[in-house]
Amino acid sequence: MTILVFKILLVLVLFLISLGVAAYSTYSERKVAAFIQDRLGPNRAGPFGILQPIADGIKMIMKEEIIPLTSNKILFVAGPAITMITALMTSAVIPWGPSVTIDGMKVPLQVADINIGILYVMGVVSLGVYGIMIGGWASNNKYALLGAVRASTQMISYELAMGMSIIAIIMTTGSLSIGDMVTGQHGTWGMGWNIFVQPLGFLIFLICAFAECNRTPFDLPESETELVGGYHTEYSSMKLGFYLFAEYVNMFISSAIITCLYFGGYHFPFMDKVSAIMGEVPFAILCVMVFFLKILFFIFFFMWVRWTIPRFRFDQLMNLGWKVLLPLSVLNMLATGTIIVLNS
Amino acid sequence: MITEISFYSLSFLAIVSSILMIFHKNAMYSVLFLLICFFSVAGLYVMLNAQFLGIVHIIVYAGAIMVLFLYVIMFLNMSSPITIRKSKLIMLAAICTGLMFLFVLFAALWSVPFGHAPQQVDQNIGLAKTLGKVLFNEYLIPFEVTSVLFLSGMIGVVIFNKKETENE
Amino acid sequence: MSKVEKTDNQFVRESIQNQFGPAVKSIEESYGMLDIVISKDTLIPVITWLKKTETLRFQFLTSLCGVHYPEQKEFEFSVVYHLHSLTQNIRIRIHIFMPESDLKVPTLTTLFAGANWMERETFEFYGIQFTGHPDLRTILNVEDMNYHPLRKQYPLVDNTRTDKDDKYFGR
Amino acid sequence: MNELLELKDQLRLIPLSHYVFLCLALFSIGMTGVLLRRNMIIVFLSIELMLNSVNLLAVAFSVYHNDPGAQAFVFFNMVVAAAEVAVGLAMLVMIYRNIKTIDINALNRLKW
Amino acid sequence: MESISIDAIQMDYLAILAQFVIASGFVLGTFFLTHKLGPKFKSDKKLQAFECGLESIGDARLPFSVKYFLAAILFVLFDAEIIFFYPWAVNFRELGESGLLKMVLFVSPFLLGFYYVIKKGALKWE
Amino acid sequence: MQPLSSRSKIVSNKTMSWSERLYIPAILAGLKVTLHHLFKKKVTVSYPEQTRPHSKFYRGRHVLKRDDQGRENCTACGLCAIACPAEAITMVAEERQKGEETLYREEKYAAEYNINMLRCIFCGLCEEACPKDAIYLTDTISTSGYNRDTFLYTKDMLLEGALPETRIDIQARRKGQREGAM
Amino acid sequence: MGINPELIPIKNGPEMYTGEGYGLTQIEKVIGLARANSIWPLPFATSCCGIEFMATMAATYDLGRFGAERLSFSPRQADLLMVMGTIAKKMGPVLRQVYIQMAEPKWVIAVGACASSGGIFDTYSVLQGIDKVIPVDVYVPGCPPPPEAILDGILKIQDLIKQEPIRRRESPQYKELLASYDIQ
Amino acid sequence: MINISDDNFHNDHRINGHVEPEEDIRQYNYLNLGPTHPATHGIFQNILKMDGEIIVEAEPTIGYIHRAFEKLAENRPFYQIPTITDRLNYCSAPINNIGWHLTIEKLLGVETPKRVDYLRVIIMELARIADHIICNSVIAVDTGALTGFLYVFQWREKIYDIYEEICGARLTTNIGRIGGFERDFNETVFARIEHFLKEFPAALKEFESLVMRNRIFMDRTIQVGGISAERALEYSFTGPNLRAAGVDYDVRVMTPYCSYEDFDFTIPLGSSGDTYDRFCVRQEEMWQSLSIIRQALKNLPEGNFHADVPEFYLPPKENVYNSMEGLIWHFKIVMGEINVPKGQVYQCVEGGNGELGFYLISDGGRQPFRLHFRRPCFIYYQAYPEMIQGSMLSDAILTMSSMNVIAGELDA
Ligand code: SF4
Ligand code: SF4
Ligand code: SF4
Repeated sequence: MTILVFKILLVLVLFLISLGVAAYSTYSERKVAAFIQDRLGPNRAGPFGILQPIADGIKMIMKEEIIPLTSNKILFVAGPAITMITALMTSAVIPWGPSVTIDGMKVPLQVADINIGILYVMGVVSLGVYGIMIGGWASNNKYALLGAVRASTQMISYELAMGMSIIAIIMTTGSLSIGDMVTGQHGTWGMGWNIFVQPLGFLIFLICAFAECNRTPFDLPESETELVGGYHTEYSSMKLGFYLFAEYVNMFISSAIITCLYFGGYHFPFMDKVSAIMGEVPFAILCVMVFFLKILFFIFFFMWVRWTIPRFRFDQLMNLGWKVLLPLSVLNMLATGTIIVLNS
Repeated sequence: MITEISFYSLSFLAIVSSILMIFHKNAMYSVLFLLICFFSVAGLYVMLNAQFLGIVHIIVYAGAIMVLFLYVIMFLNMSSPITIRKSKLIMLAAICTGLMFLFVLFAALWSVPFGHAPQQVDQNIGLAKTLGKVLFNEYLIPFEVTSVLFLSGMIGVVIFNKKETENE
Repeated sequence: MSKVEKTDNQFVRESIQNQFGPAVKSIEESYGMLDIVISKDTLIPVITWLKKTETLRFQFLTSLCGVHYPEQKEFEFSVVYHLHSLTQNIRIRIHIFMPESDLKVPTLTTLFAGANWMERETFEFYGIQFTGHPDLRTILNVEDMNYHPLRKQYPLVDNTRTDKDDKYFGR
Repeated sequence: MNELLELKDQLRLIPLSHYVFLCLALFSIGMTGVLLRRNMIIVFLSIELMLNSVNLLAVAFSVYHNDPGAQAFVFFNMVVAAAEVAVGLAMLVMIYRNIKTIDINALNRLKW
Repeated sequence: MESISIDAIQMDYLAILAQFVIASGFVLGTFFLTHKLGPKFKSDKKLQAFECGLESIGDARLPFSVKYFLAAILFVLFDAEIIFFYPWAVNFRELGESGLLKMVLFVSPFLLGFYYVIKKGALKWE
Repeated sequence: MQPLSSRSKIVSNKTMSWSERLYIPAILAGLKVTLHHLFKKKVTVSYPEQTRPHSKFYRGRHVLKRDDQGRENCTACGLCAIACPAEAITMVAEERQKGEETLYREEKYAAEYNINMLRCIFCGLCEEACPKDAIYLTDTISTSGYNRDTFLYTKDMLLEGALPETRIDIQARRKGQREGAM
Repeated sequence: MGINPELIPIKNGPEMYTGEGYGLTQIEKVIGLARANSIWPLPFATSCCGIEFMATMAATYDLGRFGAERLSFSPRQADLLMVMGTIAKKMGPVLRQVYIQMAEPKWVIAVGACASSGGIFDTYSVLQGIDKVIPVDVYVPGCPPPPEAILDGILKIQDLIKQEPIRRRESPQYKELLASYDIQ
Repeated sequence: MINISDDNFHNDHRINGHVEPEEDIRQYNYLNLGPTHPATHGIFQNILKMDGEIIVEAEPTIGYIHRAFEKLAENRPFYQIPTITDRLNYCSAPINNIGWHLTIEKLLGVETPKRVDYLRVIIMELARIADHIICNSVIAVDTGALTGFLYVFQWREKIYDIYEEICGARLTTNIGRIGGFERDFNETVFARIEHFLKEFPAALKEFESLVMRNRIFMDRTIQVGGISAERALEYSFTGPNLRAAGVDYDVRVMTPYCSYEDFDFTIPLGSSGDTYDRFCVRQEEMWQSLSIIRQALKNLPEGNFHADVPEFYLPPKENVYNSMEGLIWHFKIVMGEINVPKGQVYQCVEGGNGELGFYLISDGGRQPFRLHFRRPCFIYYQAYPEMIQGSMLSDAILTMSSMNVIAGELDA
């Protein structure tokens, strides 16, 4: 039972961390953008503008909520809710650190070490489409509908390549559990990261992650210059907030998953030696920190890319997804298979 | 305790949402209710320790098939709304038929002994690994044939689409 | 296209006079550009000829605008065409005049795609009707604008309107 | 606290017949939907529901009878259902675009 | 793969449930809060759909391109197909060479179909 | 179309080399550029704490000048109002009374002199038109406000202080103007 | 029908907020601060002033410092309608519609001579100031106003926001103000 | 008269003046792009009839900021007209300004000293750079690359600084006077120009490296919104848009003004008139402008900064204060009582967007009798529906921004 309590505690902590990281991602996005663009960025709300996300949050909560007359009210509310909930659900299967002993039992620092972890991620991600589709459709606005259709088509298209690129990882690991995948990357001195064996897979996965998060260069559905606000054109107050926020939560989770799948999760070089001289809990904390460092790097990378490159046109995006990434990922899978067979 | 609560609430959810699904006017809501129903069913799969099937169920049904339904609804958009309903009589008849069917089967199966839970349960039965083994050994032929099915599906879809554009 | 020798205003003047004779009401040169006045019936033939003739090739319609001369009775309105021969690098100006009672001019949209909006604008400003224009509507102002603002009798400011507060004006 | 039970105890708590009746109920609801509605989409959804109830039943039997084969069967069922829906909906859209309705009765009137 | 104790599994799903409850609680709570806190000022014009400051022309829910729909259909087909890969990948090491062969056999019609789809221009957006 | 001149050249190259086709090199090059800027000194001027120095000819808020003895220069000749394309200037002229010589330099003066700052387009034509060295634009920006009425700057608001310390220095501007013509 | 501008009271600056219940509670202050620091502008940039707005957004002046770099073109999401440039009569209804569709609380800033008063365009086709069709909170003079002036306008708006009582938008005075613009 | 009636909306299915058939309304999607759409940087509205993502037909509606320039010009004395022309194409106001002054100088027969010409060339080329900076960076923004915009915009800011030092304003500069400039360029101006010439190329390179050879950008722009040379001429295209289509028409070369014949520069050309061509042409024009400015600075003649025409050029203030003659001229000029010949002139300059023409009819009064602006934007924007037909929504937006339609110029 203590374990259950521990897990629920973990859920709570994770929930708060997700929100916190996402909130500060919005802030750092603005800061990174500003710095890349030779500007200062928000610096008036609190020292260095550190209270900016809080100000945004309060403002959003205090804003009038508008539900257009012609919209389907329930669905209109359901859209952002689904988006946000699915965004917050994915973190369950991510192993945040090595196991700790609780109640005499080795418990991984993971909400749910289910043996289908990666499929769980895929499942939840595939549900994310609903939030956008329903929201865009319910708005009864042309831009919103167009944005929603674009967004969902894009998301489902890149889901395919994403699923395919994961298969190569599953083949090497032989398990669907993310925990196993991470431990499988321990290698010598904690450096057996999958990125070294699966560079192509990583690239595909990375691109798909960008597309699934609707980030530049795949931010078409909400590209302002074309569709005003895309699928969330009609949304105001916290409903809009959730749509925007979910993007950042997704970014956080995507970074975590990329790290888990390809960058060894919480592993770091010479971790065995370190663990030998450290207590279990400090070591776990160190691992979690390493993990977060990697995640932060990817979040930064997401932003860095966003503020550098142009975005695709819809047809180009679809071509990339279907005609380049999908065949490439099949190829990657078969090549991985061949290599494994040849090696054994 | 938890087991019973989960089972009965999931079953309840499944039944209620599926009933709502067939009665709701708006097809969009029907899809969403069916979605809820599918989630409950997935929950039942998990309860049966068929985790892999449960998640596949979600990925395939919720993540793909239902999305497609949404597309269709958005696509057709009911610009001619389907307000015409069947006559009351036929509706009543339909419901009666359904109930009768349920009743008959219920009655027929009420006393059938389905046997008790086995003493020893293979806990690996629901795992992807087990399933894979079965799939790739015993069911290899159907497996390969599915591929052809998909191929024909693709061709069919493309042909439909072609007709479509030619008609325009 | 064969290279034609460079022509000058003189050449243009002569050839147009030779070609159309009396239809050309006057040709003057001011500030280095020929001002050709023709009657509006000959507009289309003249411009077609100017555009098509190999030695001239005025194939570029630089601009088209209307003018209102309220005190020139019977010739109150005028449409001015600036044509440009890119190959010869000569510009000419063609004027046509008409009385207020007969504001009909053949359209140039058949010759220059770009004339479309210019004519719409001229129509809107002066009320000159371009016969044969595919879509002669107001273009800049609200659709229910009921007068032609650039005619001289209308003031710049619409004095009947109420959205102006003289308190804020220096006058 | 022993609310967390092992699988076999769990299975003992919920008899197989409960699963059977649940599936039965779902199946009849699906059938009623097919009979009841004229909107082809809903009819389609009802069919999916029926398919699902069968799947659930198969899984239940497979677990209670310790046979992984049934699960492989369900697996096939699901993916084939996907193919079926894909083609079916493509047809449905085509029908809609031709006759501008998805009323199932309208099909009767059509001379194919 | 070692067998996991059942308790842990149940617990894992319970934890996921807990996460779901917390997440939806948060979301719905916030909605409720904004609903209560924000000013309300409704009028017909305000609640019209936004279309660049003009009134909307026609119904917003108009048919969009059949291409999107086609992509969705293909997605369903492919997604179902990918599902087959998972059990295969998990068992890959045991299946070895024959597994690879089986998969190649499975994939080839798939690729063939894919090639056909592309060839027929079903994924052409222009 | 035959070439019209001999100095043209085609500048758009639309064929992509294979490395350009790969997306990645160009993206990496872009990333390098942005990374470089990430650590560059920021160009932002933190207005209102910092201000950018305006040129001495900057055309901002107006000032009505006084002469060395603190008398108003303006003689209400109205040239500025005529020159103003926005018709932003109004004035009421009045004859100077006896005993007011210390206040007004010329025989006539502007009893009222209003500039509607909301209409003014800061074109500087009034400054140019003034024959009496009376109106200048300064290099301070004209501030915003909440009420349209407050933008009707009256003479008191425009006039510089009478004391020498409170004078607004437009000397540079005066000198700078047409220095070449001298 | 068109509104009769004579009936429109010219709004009296920030005093109108100080009238009822002056003295903000602590919560109101916090909310005011939050709102003031998270202004999402809707740039209604029609002409030249829009270019200066670009300059204000750009690196040298960086509107982002005030937390206002997130432009939102959908009126639902915007807090501040920045009207920059000439508003012709043809545009009037559009501007009004956009204003009406904005979610409360909303503020309006008229940037530049044209938006504020018509500027030099005292002509048959130009609206002589947008306060004829929508209420304006802050006017920024200039043609175009330099970025500093636009920032000054934003600062003024921030002051206004900080002072606004939380219930102002439901007060009868506010309703009256809107009603005077024929906006229910 | 003020028309804020609420039924002033364009709310039926109308394209090109005719109501769309019922069949089409069912089949196509009618999307309204603008007026307050982020892509319509200025304000214009497009009703797009779309089949999915493909644009079948488009109808632009313009006039949302119609300011009646031509009527206004008939009511303003000559020396106030620059305040109007500055607001035509506000991205490159000095070119308009100088263009107008060339027109009036032609009418008045004012000969400007070489130095004035050269200084004007410097200003105009700076303005051209400023204009192209906006256009090209906005293209980049519309493809999603915002950062490049902010990089080059800093340099626009530097151009503003130069203007400010010359005339005291940034955007709507009112920079010229009849016969020359208001004041001579001082040391700071030249220092700033030198600095600009030195540093800007690096920034421009950087901007190019962000987008120009990036495949995403190239894919977005190549074959998008193209127009053939023939059609472009039919539509009376000029400027970069015409050159992108492959016609080397440049007013600076064809009809040199302001001593442009003294400078050596090439006319950049595109091949098929698509968005990428337009982008490249503008990009190259900036390089050419830089070179022109360098040449002008190098060969800058000594001399006066204004023509010696006391009847049109305001006398120095000291003369006004101290000499009767100066005062009289001053009054005459400000009151607009100078003698203007009757006549008609047409003067064109190569504006940021193409041939910017001024057709001035003078009846000898203090105001123009008629002043018609040949506004390149207005003329070529009508080709827009044709250019985007059959392309996608995103293309339409890029086409629009790459045409650099300036609303002030479009709507007059
Ligand atoms: S400010 Fe100068 S121009 Fe204006 S009225 Fe006074 S003296 Fe005359
Ligand atoms: S600066 Fe120009 S607009 Fe302003 S008052 Fe002076 S002349 Fe009038
Ligand atoms: S105020 Fe001046 S700069 Fe601004 S839009 Fe009007 S004319 Fe242009």
